[in-house]
Amino acid sequence: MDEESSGTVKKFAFINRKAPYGTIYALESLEVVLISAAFDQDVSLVFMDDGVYQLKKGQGTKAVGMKNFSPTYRALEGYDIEKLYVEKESLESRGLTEEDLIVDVEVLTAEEMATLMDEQDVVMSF
Amino acid sequence: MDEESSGTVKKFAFINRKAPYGTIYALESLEVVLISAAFDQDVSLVFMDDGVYQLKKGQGTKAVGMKNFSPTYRALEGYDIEKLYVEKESLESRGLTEEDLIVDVEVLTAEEMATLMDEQDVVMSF
Amino acid sequence: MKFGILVNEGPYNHQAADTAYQFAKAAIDKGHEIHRVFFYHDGVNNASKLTEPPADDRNIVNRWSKMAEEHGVDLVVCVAAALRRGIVNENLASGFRISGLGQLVESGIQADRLVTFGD
Amino acid sequence: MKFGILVNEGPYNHQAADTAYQFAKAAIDKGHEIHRVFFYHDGVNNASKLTEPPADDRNIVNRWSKMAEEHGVDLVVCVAAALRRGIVNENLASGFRISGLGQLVESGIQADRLVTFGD
Amino acid sequence: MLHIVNKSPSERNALDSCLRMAKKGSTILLIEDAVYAVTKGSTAESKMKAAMAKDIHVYALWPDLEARGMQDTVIDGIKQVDYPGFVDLVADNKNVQSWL
Amino acid sequence: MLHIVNKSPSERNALDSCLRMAKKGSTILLIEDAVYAVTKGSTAESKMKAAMAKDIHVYALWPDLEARGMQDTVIDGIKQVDYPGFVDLVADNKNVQSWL
Repeated sequence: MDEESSGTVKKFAFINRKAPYGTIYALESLEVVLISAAFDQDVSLVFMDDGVYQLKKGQGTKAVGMKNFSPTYRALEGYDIEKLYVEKESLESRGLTEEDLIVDVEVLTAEEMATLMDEQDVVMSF
Repeated sequence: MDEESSGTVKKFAFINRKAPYGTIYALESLEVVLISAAFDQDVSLVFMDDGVYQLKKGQGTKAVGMKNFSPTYRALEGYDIEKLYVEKESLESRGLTEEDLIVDVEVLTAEEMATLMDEQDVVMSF
Repeated sequence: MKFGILVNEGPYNHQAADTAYQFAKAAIDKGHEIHRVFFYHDGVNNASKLTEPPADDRNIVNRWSKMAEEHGVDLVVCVAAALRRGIVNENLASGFRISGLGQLVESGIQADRLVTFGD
Repeated sequence: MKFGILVNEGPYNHQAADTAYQFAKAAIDKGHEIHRVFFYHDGVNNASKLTEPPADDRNIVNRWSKMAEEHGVDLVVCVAAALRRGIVNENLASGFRISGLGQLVESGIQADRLVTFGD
Repeated sequence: MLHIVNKSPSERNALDSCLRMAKKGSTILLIEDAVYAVTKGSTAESKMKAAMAKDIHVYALWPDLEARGMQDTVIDGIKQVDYPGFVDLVADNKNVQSWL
Repeated sequence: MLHIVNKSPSERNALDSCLRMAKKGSTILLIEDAVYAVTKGSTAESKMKAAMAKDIHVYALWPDLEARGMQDTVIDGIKQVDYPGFVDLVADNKNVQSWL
């Protein structure tokens, strides 16, 4: 981290709207999130649309031959990344509840989520 | 063309469901179609969903800095590729009519299109 | 039975390259023949020998190369699509060859089934 | 104003690489500064010097290199994403450099706006 | 005819287009992100049930269900296959179309 | 806030999600395949009109409209910009989100 950026704290939101495994966006998004922890910014993770599937419990990737990266969401707390938001409508329209998710999250309505996004300085979409 | 394939005539369908320019699939699909002409097969082109936009008249790509490949559809006749099918519902739900298209096509209902697809030996999707 | 396979997306970014491989492998294991795997669009990136995935991940490019070596599967990369994306003989992995789109049409003619994997 | 740009898709396959370039060019022409263009996911393929598009098409890779040369734009390719996809120093086009994801976060911090282009 | 769908039913229109074209007696195989369509509570659940009621055979690739942690909520009547079963479906149908 | 959408409204759910989140007074810029949303007769026409009625400002990138031959059927009230105008929209809004 260089001098210039060390003093600034911005609100960063990472928007996750894609299902895991079908594409790499979920995995590579998580890699950015982990790195962002080193910069002491105000980081929020947003899961909406198919992005909520990233947090589904019980993923097992042996048969597809890919790496199961879902345990990494549990490790986020250790990096002081604790603001995980899930959109209510996205969860419900997929027949999921908070019980189905691998980590604790805050469930927000679309309106609350819109307000949250509005308050961000930097929004990265994957 | 080698010996083994020169005697066989199969029904080939190329299914175009993507809009042009946003992705390269439309352009590269057309490249396969042109090559297929050399193999004397029974070739059909199907345009449905956003694929019907590929045939829209009046494309002008100067400002986006990309190549306008839509005139190539007019050249297909010279390669004896004359079976161009457009799904009626896809056209209508986009506010388009046959008059908007750069080439003559046969408009089929979903049911007729389904029958056409069913009769194919080889279906390539782009 | 003879299968032709068309792969339209690159490695890692889309699962298409994985599913195509698993399909081809299962077909071979069941005694079928893979007539050809044709790589088109971003699929040509499956042939880059310069890929180095993390040690705990699968190596998609090497898997294809090994399949070509062990089972004589013909891996063909479309020359036009490859030039657009920087796949040339210089960075071509073993077991792949670069050729024209005619090879795809030919595979459609000669194989009993042609299956497309893409985005 | 300082702009950061994130490019998530490779050249030719998706328009994202074109739109990002046109945006960057327009920003420079208007007197803005491009803090950095960061290439992630398949976006790293924008940096392959081996691409050879048809003569009548735009050369996406060379356009970026020229922008770096003429306007000193910092073109950064994510090392982890690049290794997965076979972009290494050996085939890296001029004007690009390979670095870590921290460069993306830093660009978010230092630029006034960060704009994402992808699929 | 075998129809293969690999797109999430909530993100893309591929499944809807496939269902519009799938004839009675044909087979649909859901792979990759399309497997979400056969899970209970998904927006596509009713569509898949309607398809099965029209004598369309619906299969899902279980390695993809398992990868996504959706193996326990598959709706009734969906047949599950692995990669060898996928190969059999292609071999057993006279032609195949992927809805990309 | 500036929302950027680049996906076709008939192929993907990105525009719908954006419209669900766009607040009164915010701005939506449609680029690439998303420009089809502001053309007459498209399935998204009514949605875009509803958004404008809610005081959401809707822009479309005209180079993308022209590339697709859709420049003559743009619905009333849509503002068109080129790349420099795109830059101005980003500069004039305090934050920006791309709906990929």
